[in-house]
Amino acid sequence: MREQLMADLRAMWRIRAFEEKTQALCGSGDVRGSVHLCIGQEAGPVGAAEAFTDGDALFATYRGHGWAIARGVPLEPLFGELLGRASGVNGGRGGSAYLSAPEYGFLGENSIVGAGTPMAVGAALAGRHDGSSRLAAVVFGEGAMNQGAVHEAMNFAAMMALPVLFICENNRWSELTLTRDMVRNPSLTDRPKALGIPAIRIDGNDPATVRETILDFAEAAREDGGPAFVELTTQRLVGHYVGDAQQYRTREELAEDRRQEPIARAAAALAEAGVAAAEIDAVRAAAWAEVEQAAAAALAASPADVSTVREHVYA
Amino acid sequence: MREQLMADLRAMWRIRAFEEKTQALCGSGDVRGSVHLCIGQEAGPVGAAEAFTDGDALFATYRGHGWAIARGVPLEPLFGELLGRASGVNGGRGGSAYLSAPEYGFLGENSIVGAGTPMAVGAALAGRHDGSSRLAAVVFGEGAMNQGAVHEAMNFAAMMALPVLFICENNRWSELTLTRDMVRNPSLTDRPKALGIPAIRIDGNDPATVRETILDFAEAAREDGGPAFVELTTQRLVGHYVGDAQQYRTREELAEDRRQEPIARAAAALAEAGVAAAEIDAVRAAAWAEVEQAAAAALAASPADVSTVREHVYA
Amino acid sequence: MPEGTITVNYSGAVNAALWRCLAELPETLLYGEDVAKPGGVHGVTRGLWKEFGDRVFDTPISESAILGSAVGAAMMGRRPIVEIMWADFFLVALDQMVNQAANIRYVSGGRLTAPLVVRTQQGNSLGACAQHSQNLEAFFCHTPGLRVAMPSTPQDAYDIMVSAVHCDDPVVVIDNRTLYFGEKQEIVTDRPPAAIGGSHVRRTGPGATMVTWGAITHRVIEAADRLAANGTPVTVIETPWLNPFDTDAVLESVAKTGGRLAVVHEANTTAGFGAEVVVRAAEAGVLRQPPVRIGVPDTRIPAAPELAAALIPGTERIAAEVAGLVATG
Amino acid sequence: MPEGTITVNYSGAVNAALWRCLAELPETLLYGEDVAKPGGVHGVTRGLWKEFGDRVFDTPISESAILGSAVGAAMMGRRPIVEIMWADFFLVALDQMVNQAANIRYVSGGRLTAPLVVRTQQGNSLGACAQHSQNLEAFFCHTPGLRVAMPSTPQDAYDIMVSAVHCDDPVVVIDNRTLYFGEKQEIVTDRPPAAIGGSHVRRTGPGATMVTWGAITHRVIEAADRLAANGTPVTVIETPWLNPFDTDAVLESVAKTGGRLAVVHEANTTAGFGAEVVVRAAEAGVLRQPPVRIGVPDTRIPAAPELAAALIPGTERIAAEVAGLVATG
Ligand SMILES: Cc1ncc(C[n+]2csc(CCOP(=O)(O)OP(=O)(O)O)c2C)c(N)n1
Ligand SMILES: Cc1ncc(C[n+]2csc(CCOP(=O)(O)OP(=O)(O)O)c2C)c(N)n1
Ligand SMILES: [Mg+2]
Ligand SMILES: [Mg+2]
Repeated sequence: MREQLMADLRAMWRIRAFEEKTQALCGSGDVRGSVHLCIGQEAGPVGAAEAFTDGDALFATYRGHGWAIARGVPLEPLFGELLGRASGVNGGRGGSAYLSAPEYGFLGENSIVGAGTPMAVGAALAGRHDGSSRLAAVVFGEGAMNQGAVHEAMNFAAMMALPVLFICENNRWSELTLTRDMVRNPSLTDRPKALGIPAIRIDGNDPATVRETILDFAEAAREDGGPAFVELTTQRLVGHYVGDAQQYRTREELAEDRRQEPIARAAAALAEAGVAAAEIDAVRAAAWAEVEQAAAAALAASPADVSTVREHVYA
Repeated sequence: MREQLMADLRAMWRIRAFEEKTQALCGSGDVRGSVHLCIGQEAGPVGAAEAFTDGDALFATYRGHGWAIARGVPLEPLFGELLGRASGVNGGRGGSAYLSAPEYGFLGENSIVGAGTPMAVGAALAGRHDGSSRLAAVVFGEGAMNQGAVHEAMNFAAMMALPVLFICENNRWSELTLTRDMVRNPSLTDRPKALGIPAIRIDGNDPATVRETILDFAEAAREDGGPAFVELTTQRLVGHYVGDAQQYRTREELAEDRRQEPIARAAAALAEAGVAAAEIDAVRAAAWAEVEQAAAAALAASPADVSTVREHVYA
Repeated sequence: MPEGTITVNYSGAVNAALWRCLAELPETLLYGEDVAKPGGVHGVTRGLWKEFGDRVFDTPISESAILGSAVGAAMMGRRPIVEIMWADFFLVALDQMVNQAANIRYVSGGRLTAPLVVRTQQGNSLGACAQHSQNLEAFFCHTPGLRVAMPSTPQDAYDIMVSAVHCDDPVVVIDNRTLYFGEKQEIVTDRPPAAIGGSHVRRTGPGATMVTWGAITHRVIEAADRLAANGTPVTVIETPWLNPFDTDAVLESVAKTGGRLAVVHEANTTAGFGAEVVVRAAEAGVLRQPPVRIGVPDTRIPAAPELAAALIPGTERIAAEVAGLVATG
Repeated sequence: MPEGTITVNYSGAVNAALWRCLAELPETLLYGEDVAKPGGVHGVTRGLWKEFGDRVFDTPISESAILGSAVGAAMMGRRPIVEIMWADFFLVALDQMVNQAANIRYVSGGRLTAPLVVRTQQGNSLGACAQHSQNLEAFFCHTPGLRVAMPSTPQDAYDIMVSAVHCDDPVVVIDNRTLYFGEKQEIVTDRPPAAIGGSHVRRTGPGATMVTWGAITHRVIEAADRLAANGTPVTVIETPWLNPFDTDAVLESVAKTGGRLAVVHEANTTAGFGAEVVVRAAEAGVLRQPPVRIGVPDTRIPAAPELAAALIPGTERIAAEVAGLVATG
């Protein structure tokens, strides 16, 4: 447990530091454009990562940096992408909210709410015919549950018994609106269940719970086929986008969120288990060191290549 | 009961005769274009009709002749519409699959699967602000349950607690495909329930059951607000469209459907209750007489007015 | 500040127009994602929920339900004003505009109408991704039954919103978010609602006629000013209404400017509305020189600002291309 | 029947092309509403499910899921061929074409691709309602990243489908259901897949160049034959591919036919793809006379056949308008 939690803390801090550095790079004007951070939501990607193997396909949203990192995409080309560098995973064409790194099974973020869900179904469908039986996973927010495409995708996957993991990160907010005010029945797992999809709501701030659940579901999906739905309860500690003043949130809510957030919880659990404060802090420091180095390298790289800007529209 | 059932039989026969005459008019080439008949599904509109009052709004699908008739639209301008006559409810512009008669609270058919559902939500929303508290009802097939817009509309109505009746006519078929093969969980009422909408599946071939249920739900919706969902199990005795050879259906299925269909059942129940065969047959004859007269008048009317064909695109 | 005027930026102008419509027309409703309590993701609808209560409300992320319910409410006599946060998001629900709203009046022979307004904004802004950068006015212009406007100034933003809400047709009003927080200007707010349509002559000169709409108008005017400074003044016609489109004003001007026409928009060039404008001039026989179309070449929009800037027409490119046109014949 | 030919109607040609692609390319899939067991609502996909098993399947009425899953499967190396039963139904799911499929190659710099084919059919047929009558090719032509074709003959239906399936871009192939059961023709089926693009000269004559695509091509040819019979032969260029569009062939022909150009399509005139064709000629400076655009006037399509016939260009109207053009200059 201790080993695992230390590893999880390490993985979560890599994401956290990446996101905090990104926030700083927004502030300095180096990263331009809309950026959606996953600060506070790191336990999901970290816990889920182990369930994926080569050939699996993961689709995320604009809030997807953490999932890209968890899937193994190196930090420097991620920073490069955010910074609009030629060395970015998409040479600067994707940007923070629409990047992809297919070599790592990261099929991409998506800036259209819900749109990744049918695409993941298609990736699983492909796997049925290419001999891979790949697992496809798609991550989306709880607000996306009200988007028609998500309903269609879930039914399609259920009907075809395709191995698709629907991972719903419930951070309670749809941009500036509380999602619970936008539904009558707050139990979102009732929806996939109604379509015949096994569904569960779990503590999305505990990487161990996430790991166990997703591994189980992934295994089941690979064996029998058939989709599954996992709702991760979590919170974002920052605005919907960088620059969001969050006037819609109370101090109390944010304080409570800070108590729940996964890194503080993991650190506290480790301390309780007798890990020295210095050891815990070293994790943070190591993550930051790696992040700073990656960011510096990305900043030093050449800008996106304007000379090829018209290429790759067509085959 | 007997009085009511006689009245129901009368109402059902008006629809049946209208549809059979329409079928004949397709055969003779008088009605041109795609036509979707509701033969076998008459108990739904007949049973539901009483729940609606002036100011309520009903939206249907391309298979909506029966609902228009039940809502009170006279037969002659309906035939006129199908025949492309100037006297048609839409002067020939709507046709069989997209006609409307707002003066009767019939806000129209729709030829896009599911598209009427959010529109009905809007009609109920209007009623919240115009002092009418109108009930809005929308009819669609069970195949439409897999369309994203229907999911969005149900959630929207639930969240706003709007008085919308979602009426799902389950005739088992989505065009030429069995809907049960297109879902994993055949219990479609689980879907609205998951959204917090009370939902029930009832015998849609019994006008009394339909009446009772819809009246109850309509009353509840008017009083407390909030949508409700009623699934009517039924069957179409004919093809998806006129001309559909129905090679996808077995003889046994059609035979079973004929045993279930509402007019035969009502007639049998009346016979059992002691009503003379002649009296029962007179109902059919009267309906046919009315239909023939309406069709003849519509056939005699002048064709759609080509001189105004460019009008009414804009205000 | 004189009576009947206010000093506002573009966003304030839209807000004032919505305020006026909600106050004057009890049949209006205003809703969309984040528009009520939070006051809009761009702050445009701030304060309206507090003032007008439950006629202003937030919705789930359900564009089909937003647009479809607006259509239904409009059919029953309301005048809904709804927001699609980015024009790109129309694409999950275009059915309700093209198959539903656009048909209602025509198919019912005028017995039913759908007087709704959809507010949206579009175009590229610094670093925006390909799914948040498109210019889709041509889709709406190709849909008979819909009205379409793309204002570029606070006064037009105000006037067009008021006219749109009073209009009995479904109207799509397309802002550009880069305009929302521009400089404040004094605008007149006490005129009765104008009929929809019309255009503005922003610059005059015999060299050529430039036709444009939306945010890029400002670059076109800059380009025209450069050309004038170089001794070749041109005419700039801004057509904030694309439907109805002020064809007469364009044709007259082209005839007066040597049959030289340039059209500039931020949308992709191929099959953009610019093609329509050029063809109207060609059909009318007023072109004397090959026309110039300036738009985004047919690519997607990359996120890196340098890449996007290489594609989206800038002042320099516009001035250079039009200078070439003026030099002909 | 010579080796390598078959005698089929249009629908049979599409079926044969699909058969060939499914047989030759194991990475193909074919799915959509009613396409498998029932063989398609128009019977076009008959027999394919029996032959190819679970690579051919029926789907729920879920266009977003159909298109989106095709995009996802294509990203992972499949070549899905999916059906949208009527082009009008694209509008509930256009996001997956415009915001997703069209962006994938460009944004990933070619690391990801989306080689899918969407089969659909469009246009008016006798008595069809306004929601089943639209011609939406301009929407796709205005979306860089998508390829678009509209065949009108069995041979083209066959060739274009084969080329589309082999093409590494997302391709929309738009049929017209009134063509499905036309007369049988002998078509060649043993040629290797051709590159996408190209056009056909269907008639030649110096009077004018008529450019057209899709089902209305047959009316245009009829009109040209009437004109020829009246002593004014014209050139007819059919451009079954709209993207890539054979601009060179059009420009050359316009230059050879006195700078007289007429474009004919069934889509609404305003902002239709016809505007694009005219502008390309205007930009190239080959127009010598005001061009003629023939399309549906900007209305919706009414169901009554007499009403629709008053709007959709018929042979007579086409011949008359082009006769007027030929008479100029
Ligand atoms: C179809 C569509 N509608 C609206 C938006 C604007 N939008 C972007 S993020 C967002 C909120 C999404 O909330 P949720 O799904 O909970 O994800 P979170 O941002 O909380 O991770 C909205 C409304 C969009 N991008 N796409
Ligand atoms: C968005 C959309 N997709 C597909 C169609 C084609 N279509 C028309 S009716 C139909 C089947 C509908 O089945 P169901 O909802 O059960 O209604 P029923 O016809 O049985 O009354 C389909 C697929 C359509 N009209 N609209
Ligand atoms: Mg959220
Ligand atoms: Mg059905």
